[in-house]
Amino acid sequence: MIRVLYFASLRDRLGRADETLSERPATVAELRAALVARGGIWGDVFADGQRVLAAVNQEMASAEQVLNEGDEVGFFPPVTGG
Amino acid sequence: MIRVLYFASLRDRLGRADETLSERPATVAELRAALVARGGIWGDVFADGQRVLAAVNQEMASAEQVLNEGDEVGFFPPVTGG
Amino acid sequence: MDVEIRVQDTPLDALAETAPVFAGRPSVGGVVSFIGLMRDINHGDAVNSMTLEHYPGMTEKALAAIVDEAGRRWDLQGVRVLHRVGEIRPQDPIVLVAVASAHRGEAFRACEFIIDYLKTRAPFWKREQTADGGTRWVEARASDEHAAAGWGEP
Amino acid sequence: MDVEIRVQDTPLDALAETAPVFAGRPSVGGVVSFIGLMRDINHGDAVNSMTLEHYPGMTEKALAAIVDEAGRRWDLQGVRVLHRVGEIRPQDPIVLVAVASAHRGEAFRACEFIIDYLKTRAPFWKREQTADGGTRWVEARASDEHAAAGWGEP
Repeated sequence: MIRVLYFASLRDRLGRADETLSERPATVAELRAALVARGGIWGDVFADGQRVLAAVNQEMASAEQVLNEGDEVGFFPPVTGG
Repeated sequence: MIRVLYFASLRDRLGRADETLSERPATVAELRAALVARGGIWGDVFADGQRVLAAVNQEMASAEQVLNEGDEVGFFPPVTGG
Repeated sequence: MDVEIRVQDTPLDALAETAPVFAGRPSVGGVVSFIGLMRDINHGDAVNSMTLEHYPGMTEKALAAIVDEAGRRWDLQGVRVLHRVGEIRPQDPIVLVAVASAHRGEAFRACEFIIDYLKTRAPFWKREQTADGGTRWVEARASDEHAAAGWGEP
Repeated sequence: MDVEIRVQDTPLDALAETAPVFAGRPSVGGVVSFIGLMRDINHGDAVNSMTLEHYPGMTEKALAAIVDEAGRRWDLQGVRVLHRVGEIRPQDPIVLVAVASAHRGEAFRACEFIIDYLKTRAPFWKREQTADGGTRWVEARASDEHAAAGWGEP
């Protein structure tokens, strides 16, 4: 089981702020592929070439990062603070 | 006639804050040489190799700068503000 | 190195908040601060207000990691990083980065490093309300990526 | 570019004095400021107080020339340079350099340029009163010359 959070323009476009997945993909890249496979707006938002950043347990993560049971994964667009 | 001002450690060492010279040396370097020629502490303070800065009419000046009638020349050590 | 990091949804008094980085510390010789302010115009459009969203929990971790890295690179006596979230208006301070050091060069380097990294690594997002009543998410700027890349990998 | 330069023998409220560089200017996106503070120790000796002397008339000209040069090199909206003279005590602000710009990189460059040049070109001199009752003129530092030289000739 992993928890997935969506922020800013991603959340607006997906119409969802968070969800809990019972399946656990092996890596961030596999999670992203599973989201693309939902089709529709999910395919658009997470398609290859779309600049989506990921954090695992609140730290920036690469696509290759391995996911463990209970992990929190956040997806978001490039940041614009400061 | 030129007016000469001495600041900070130079003023303390020379025991003089300012003076008016009736003779007008042609350049800053010539003025400095005239001061060295006074001997004693003047020779020490203005000797070649002593780091003394000069301003003419309140702007930083090189040794070669030409002096004109009525100029104000300031001599001082390297600055330490800020 | 004394560090304070804060994310707040209340007004940020950037000048008053700078004082603790040096007050009562007579070994501090220089303080460099950066205040980021909301402008009333962006890409040529008048902007009435802005909403700053963040990723609670991650934000504080990301800022702490950036400040830690600055403390490894330079000899610092105090660092404060304060950031607004929620709705803000033109001229409101968005962020304060204040760095105290014995020597000014280190304070300048560290302050700019922190804001450059914050702009590309800390999970904040801005949404603008324009004068015509619309809203839009602010796009990240390539110049910010470029500035952060100039410091090399942490 | 709005410029204010001031030399004063009264206490310098460095934080409050930073406000005018951005207050009421909604096109300012970033403010970088440097505050130089008196330390209670120098070269290992406790310092009780310090007297700042300057060359009245030349000081203001020198600071104006430095700020003008910064305005030629970078796109700035406001600059304030305020400097104490007279007797000061540890923790007293000695100098404030505050720079406002639309973009932070220009504000950082200009602020550091101004303080680096001030430290080598503006006619101020510090005399320390040490804890043992003695006084001594502060020596110029080679590191300041080096920092100013890094910006090239104006």
